[in-house]
Amino acid sequence: MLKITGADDIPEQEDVLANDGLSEEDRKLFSNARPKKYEPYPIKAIEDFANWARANSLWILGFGTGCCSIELRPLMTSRFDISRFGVAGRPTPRQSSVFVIGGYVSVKTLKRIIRSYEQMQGPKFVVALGSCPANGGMYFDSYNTINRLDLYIPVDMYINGCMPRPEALLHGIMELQNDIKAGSCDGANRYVENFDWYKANQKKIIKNWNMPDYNW
Amino acid sequence: MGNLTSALLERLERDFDITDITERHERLTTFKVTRDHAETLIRELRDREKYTHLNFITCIDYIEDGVFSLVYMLQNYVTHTMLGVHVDIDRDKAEMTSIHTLWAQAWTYQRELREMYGINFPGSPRLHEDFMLEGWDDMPPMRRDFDTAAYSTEHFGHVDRESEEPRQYMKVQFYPNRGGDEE
Amino acid sequence: MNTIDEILDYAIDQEQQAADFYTSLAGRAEKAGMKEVLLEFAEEEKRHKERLLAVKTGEHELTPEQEVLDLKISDYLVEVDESDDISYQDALIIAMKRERAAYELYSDMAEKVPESQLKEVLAGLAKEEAKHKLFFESEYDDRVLVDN
Amino acid sequence: MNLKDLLSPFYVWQRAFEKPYTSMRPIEERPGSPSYRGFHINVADTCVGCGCCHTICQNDAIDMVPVEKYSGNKGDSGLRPRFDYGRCCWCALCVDMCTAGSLRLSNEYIWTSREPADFMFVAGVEEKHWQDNELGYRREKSYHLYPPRRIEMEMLSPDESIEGFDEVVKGYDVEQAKKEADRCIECGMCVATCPAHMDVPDYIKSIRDGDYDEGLRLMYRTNPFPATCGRICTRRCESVCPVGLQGDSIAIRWLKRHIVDQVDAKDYARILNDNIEENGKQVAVIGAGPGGLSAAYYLRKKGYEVSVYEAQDKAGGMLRYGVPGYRLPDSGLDKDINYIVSLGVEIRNNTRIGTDISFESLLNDYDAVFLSTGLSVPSSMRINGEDHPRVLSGLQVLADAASGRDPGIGNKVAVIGGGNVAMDASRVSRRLGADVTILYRRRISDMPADIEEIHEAQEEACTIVTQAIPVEIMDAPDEKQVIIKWGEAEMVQDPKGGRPRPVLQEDRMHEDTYDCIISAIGQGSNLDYLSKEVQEQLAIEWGRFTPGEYQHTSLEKVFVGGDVANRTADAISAIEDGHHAARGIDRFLRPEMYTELDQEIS
Amino acid sequence: MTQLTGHSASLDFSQPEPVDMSSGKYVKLWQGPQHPGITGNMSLELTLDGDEIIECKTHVGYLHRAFEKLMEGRNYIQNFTVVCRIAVPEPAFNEYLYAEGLEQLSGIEAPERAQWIRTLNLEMMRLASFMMWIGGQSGAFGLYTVPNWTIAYRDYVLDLFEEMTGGRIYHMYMVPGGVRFDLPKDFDKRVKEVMDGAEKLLDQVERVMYNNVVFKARSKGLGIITPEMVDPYGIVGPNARASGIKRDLRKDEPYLVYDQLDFDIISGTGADAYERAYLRLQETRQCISLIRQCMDRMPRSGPLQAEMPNVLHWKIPPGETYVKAECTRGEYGYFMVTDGTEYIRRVFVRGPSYTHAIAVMEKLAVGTNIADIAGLMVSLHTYPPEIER
Repeated sequence: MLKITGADDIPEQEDVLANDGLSEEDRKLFSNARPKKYEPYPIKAIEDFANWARANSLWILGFGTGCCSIELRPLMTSRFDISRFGVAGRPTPRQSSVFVIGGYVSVKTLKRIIRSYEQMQGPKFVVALGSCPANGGMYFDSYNTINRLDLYIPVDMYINGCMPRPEALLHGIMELQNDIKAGSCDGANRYVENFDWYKANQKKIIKNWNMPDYNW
Repeated sequence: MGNLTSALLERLERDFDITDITERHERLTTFKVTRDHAETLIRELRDREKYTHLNFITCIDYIEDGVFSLVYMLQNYVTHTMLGVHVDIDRDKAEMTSIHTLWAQAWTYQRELREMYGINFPGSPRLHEDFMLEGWDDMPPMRRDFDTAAYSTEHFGHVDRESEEPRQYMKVQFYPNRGGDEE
Repeated sequence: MNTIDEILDYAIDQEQQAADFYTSLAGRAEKAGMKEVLLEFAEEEKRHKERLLAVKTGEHELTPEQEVLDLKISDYLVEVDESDDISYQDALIIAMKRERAAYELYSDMAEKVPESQLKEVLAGLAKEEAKHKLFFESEYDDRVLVDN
Repeated sequence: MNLKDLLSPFYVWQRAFEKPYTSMRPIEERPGSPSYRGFHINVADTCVGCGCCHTICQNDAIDMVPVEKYSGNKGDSGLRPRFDYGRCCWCALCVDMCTAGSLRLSNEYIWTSREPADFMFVAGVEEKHWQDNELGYRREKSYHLYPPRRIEMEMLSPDESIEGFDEVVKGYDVEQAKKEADRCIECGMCVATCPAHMDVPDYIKSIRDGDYDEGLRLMYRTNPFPATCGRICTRRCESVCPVGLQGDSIAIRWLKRHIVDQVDAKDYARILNDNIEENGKQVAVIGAGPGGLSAAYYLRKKGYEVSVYEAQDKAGGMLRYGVPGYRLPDSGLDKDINYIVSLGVEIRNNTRIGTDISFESLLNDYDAVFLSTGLSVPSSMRINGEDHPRVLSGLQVLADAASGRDPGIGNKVAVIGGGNVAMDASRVSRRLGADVTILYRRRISDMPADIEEIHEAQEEACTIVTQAIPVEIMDAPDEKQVIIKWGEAEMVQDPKGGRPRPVLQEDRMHEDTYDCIISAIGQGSNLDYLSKEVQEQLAIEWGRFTPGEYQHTSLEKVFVGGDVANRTADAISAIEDGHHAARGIDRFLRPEMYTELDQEIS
Repeated sequence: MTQLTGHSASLDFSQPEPVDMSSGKYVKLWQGPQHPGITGNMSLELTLDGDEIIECKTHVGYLHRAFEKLMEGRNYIQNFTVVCRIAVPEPAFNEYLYAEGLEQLSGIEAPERAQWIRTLNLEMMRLASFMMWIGGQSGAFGLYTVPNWTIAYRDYVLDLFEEMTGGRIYHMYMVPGGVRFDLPKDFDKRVKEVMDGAEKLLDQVERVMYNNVVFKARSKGLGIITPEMVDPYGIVGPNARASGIKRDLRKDEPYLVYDQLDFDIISGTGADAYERAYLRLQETRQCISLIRQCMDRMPRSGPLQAEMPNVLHWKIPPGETYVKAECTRGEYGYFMVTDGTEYIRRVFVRGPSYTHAIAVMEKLAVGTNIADIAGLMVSLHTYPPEIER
């Protein structure tokens, strides 16, 4: 997990978001409430049960952002058949709980990733594949791909390889399930807690920010 | 070079002042033509010489000569030969006649060239829309003087890692008293 | 010299004499650098003496059965004089020859003595001297016989 | 729409009876294929840290980091590759490039973590569970990213070479040199190993580019004896060249020589363009060997007035009188020396300090004095009969041959020793028509002589008798002959470690008769020209100076260098000593030029 | 000569007038880059009248990694590992073209056995790619059984690749000068097994998918590419062949060892999505036959790499070349310019999708139904990464 430095420097903000990328008219269309942190159930047994349920019904958002996502297809079809672990692919962010970032992320895609991620319902998790989201990978010196994904959205699990094979993906997803069951997957909460820091990073590189600050 | 092509090239040399004719391999010949003659020449090749397929349009940045060399690659499906038409345009005033009326996909290439090299093609459709980049505000990135690594470091920040050069590291290890490179 | 203590005393005395010899030679040495070398030799002899003193008090044991390598370098070298401008090579030759003489003395004595414990001590001393000889011979092998 | 089309989809049910595609436990069941490119394995003990993997990696995924365990070995940079799996693309170019052959890939491929910075490790140093994996990608033996074999050097055949003193090595032509230069991988381990830190990869690059002027400039930056070193250098650079680990090391020496051969002596002044600004200070150099002349050159470049005092009648020292002409012809040596002289360095031949002029007067007359008088006194074997008239010293034989005198060796010669002097003396004797037997105390692998020298001596039919220890020299019946008594030796492991030591076997003694015996077991220094007081003030250990930083001695104004001050006894170390002393003298005499620089460094 | 088309001046290439949205009759709908099918990350800006598309604009660039720029900063050998990533499903064509281009420019020739292995590799790649495409096409029309077969079976081909090249997706196998290492032991046996299975599977797929009444109904008449469109739009490969244009670079301008293999150009006349799909099925079968021929006719031994200079400072004399190969989607080309240094001056990658996915797509989409847009996109067989590079 990224050690977030400089998050304290950003002054405490109001509970209302500026939505400053939008036109006056569009502002009315989008909520300006800040995201809320997820609070676990006060009774541990219930929370554990919820986590168990979450871990066994991971729905992946069908947004292959880079080349690694080509290995999702063998994973989802009959050879590796990930359905038996409760994993399925969904076409829209609202139905999904796992966002698989398939490799490199170009700046243009990052904008869509942020929108999609924010639209996902909690509990939500991010799995990053390959070298590129970890430290730039093959395209570390490209002007159009970012180097570290966790500067922009929180990542819960990295699966290494270029590209990681379906078996590695399977392993990674099972690790993610273990983490979820243990209740230690707190990426979404990190995003909320350091919301301003993430936003500042995102806005630094996305040139035409014509979307709401939080896409809920 | 097939007889067919050499006869054609002779004619083009006469009519269009083409220069720098080079046979690259048995199916590919390239030559250079001036900007003014380019469109007519390409149209003639398409309509009269059966160079009906436009493989691509691209550009080479000869920054040291101050020119962009545009390349139009044309394919003849009868003789299975290709002609590479080079057109040098001024780098500072990068503008070229559009050929979007000759091939339906030509404007796509021209959009790319506008975005990647900053070459203007007056009249080409949707030329000023973003193509691959979004909200790009720096120098057109495919120009030779654009440093992609520096841009990446500046915007996407590398993780700090340190590496030693064996040459320097060993010197210090083996001859600690002899820094000795001061002259 | 019939008791072990007497023999050890003799040996200790010998080492002291050797140390004195090197020290006096160092006082006269003309060649630059040789003074330090000879003093170093004297130090080495003093260390030998310390060891023997430790043997006498029982803190250290002689090990006669131990095999010591004999490089046989000193055997065929010419005798050199202890001159004032002694060179490093010659100083080493003198040292080797002295240790060799001591080694031979003790091993000869050990042969002659019938009593077992005394014999053991003498043999042990001989080994000790052989080790000293090896020290100087190795030094000679490393520093003088470099063949460059 | 026909009925067949409507029904055909139901055919899928037939599949229900076929074997399913699904693998039941994919993670356990499916290892990578035997040549799969998985995670890296580096045999860190074999790796030499040349950094080739770092160079070839297009993703900048490999850093060279110091690993304490491996620091300070010869031919080992002490660095090891650290892999960043946030960058790696498993192309295995690093494996193909690896000079030591220590790097390969395993067929492991599963690694997940919550922390992206985890994906970084020094292979072979940090424990990883795939460390012992035997499968995975390895470079195919026939596949190379650089040509592993050296371009053959043309040489005189042994039969031709013993006919006279013609140079044995012919030198590369331009084509060959380019090809050889192309093999360099530019790791720079040679630079660090070379005592003079010559910019080897850079001047090799200048050969590739055909820019010999630049090559010459680069060489003169650190070494004013390129023609000489191009022939007789001891080549520590080549011994550490990692290309040699799985092939032949780059022929650095021959390439250096190639550059010099390509440049005409009269162009030197134009190319090197040494502008000298006189600074009015004077320095005396004692000894016109490589050390002395190197110091003279760099001092002169800094604007000093330099006088070199030489006892012999020509400059060059051991290079002229100790290295035979078939290795280093006078023309090569003169090319180097003439350029130094042309800058205005004054060489006073036939002037022996102590007899012709006193050391003290030099101290008074000059602002600084550089001593590099070398090792000129042959070591003595200290065995009986050594003063026999038929026992000659190797140095004397070589000097006689170099000056054109007849050393009078006869027809059957024994050479004692295993160093370069012994080899030179043997090969010179061969050229003078003698049969040569070399007696050496240890094994051929222990010989300090250059391995090529040993081979060439063998090719020229010099017999090498190893593990032979001379014990006595005796008169022969014929007074023009001499008998040597020697014993065979066994190599015994030193109980304290170190190299095995020869032990004489007294029951296996031999006596042989020769026309003469050439003793070449080493040399010592002669410092008699220094008065006792001076000697006492200089730090001298075992006949050699132990200079401080910048070759300074404890006596103000006096700097030392060369064989008399170092333990390596080769030309390149002497050259560097001279260069370094020049830096030291300049710092000593013009400290004001360095104050700023020192502050910057500190 | 009959299959040749002249350049039809009658076609109108001008862009349609922008739709006037103010009437409120039309809806703008964005499809992608988040995509449900195998269309890749590309978005379509659709203007709808009800469920009919009246205007389509493609937006690309989501996968732009600036390969051409990156390659200018890496030396020749380093680039060989970069190029395969330009198109994920078909890295082998990139590898081959890059290696071939360099060999042409530097005057190196790959040994014969290496040429055979390369051909084998390319055909296997084509097979794997078609396998995935078939799954995608049927998925786009709502048949989810076939992807479960073909994409899973493609994995067996990938297993072969893994064994042959050491990598599943990115092989990095065809180095400039040859191939990296030899075929593994008993490779031909395993190839035979997989090919036999593939043939059987294709028969099943043909019955289940191509004879499927739903598939037929949805694909017939969709996205008709008339022969007149082919040249002006730069349409190549199966898309052109389905319109009756008999063009195949493997036959027309044979490269590698294709002149020693027996095959015919497959073409059709239907010109619609169904014809294209059927043509690809036949080409998949052709692949299997070509792979078998390669395995049979390949020389059993011989060198695999030409003699190469030190790659760390490999300089190639100034020159330029355009090399092309018939990939699954048609002409795939590399335009390469060298200037005598250790770095390439310019590379331009001409992916067939460049025209198919933008100009052609924008034209064909107009008038179709919103439900068919995914099927249409897949039937053109586009790969956005090769547009954007």
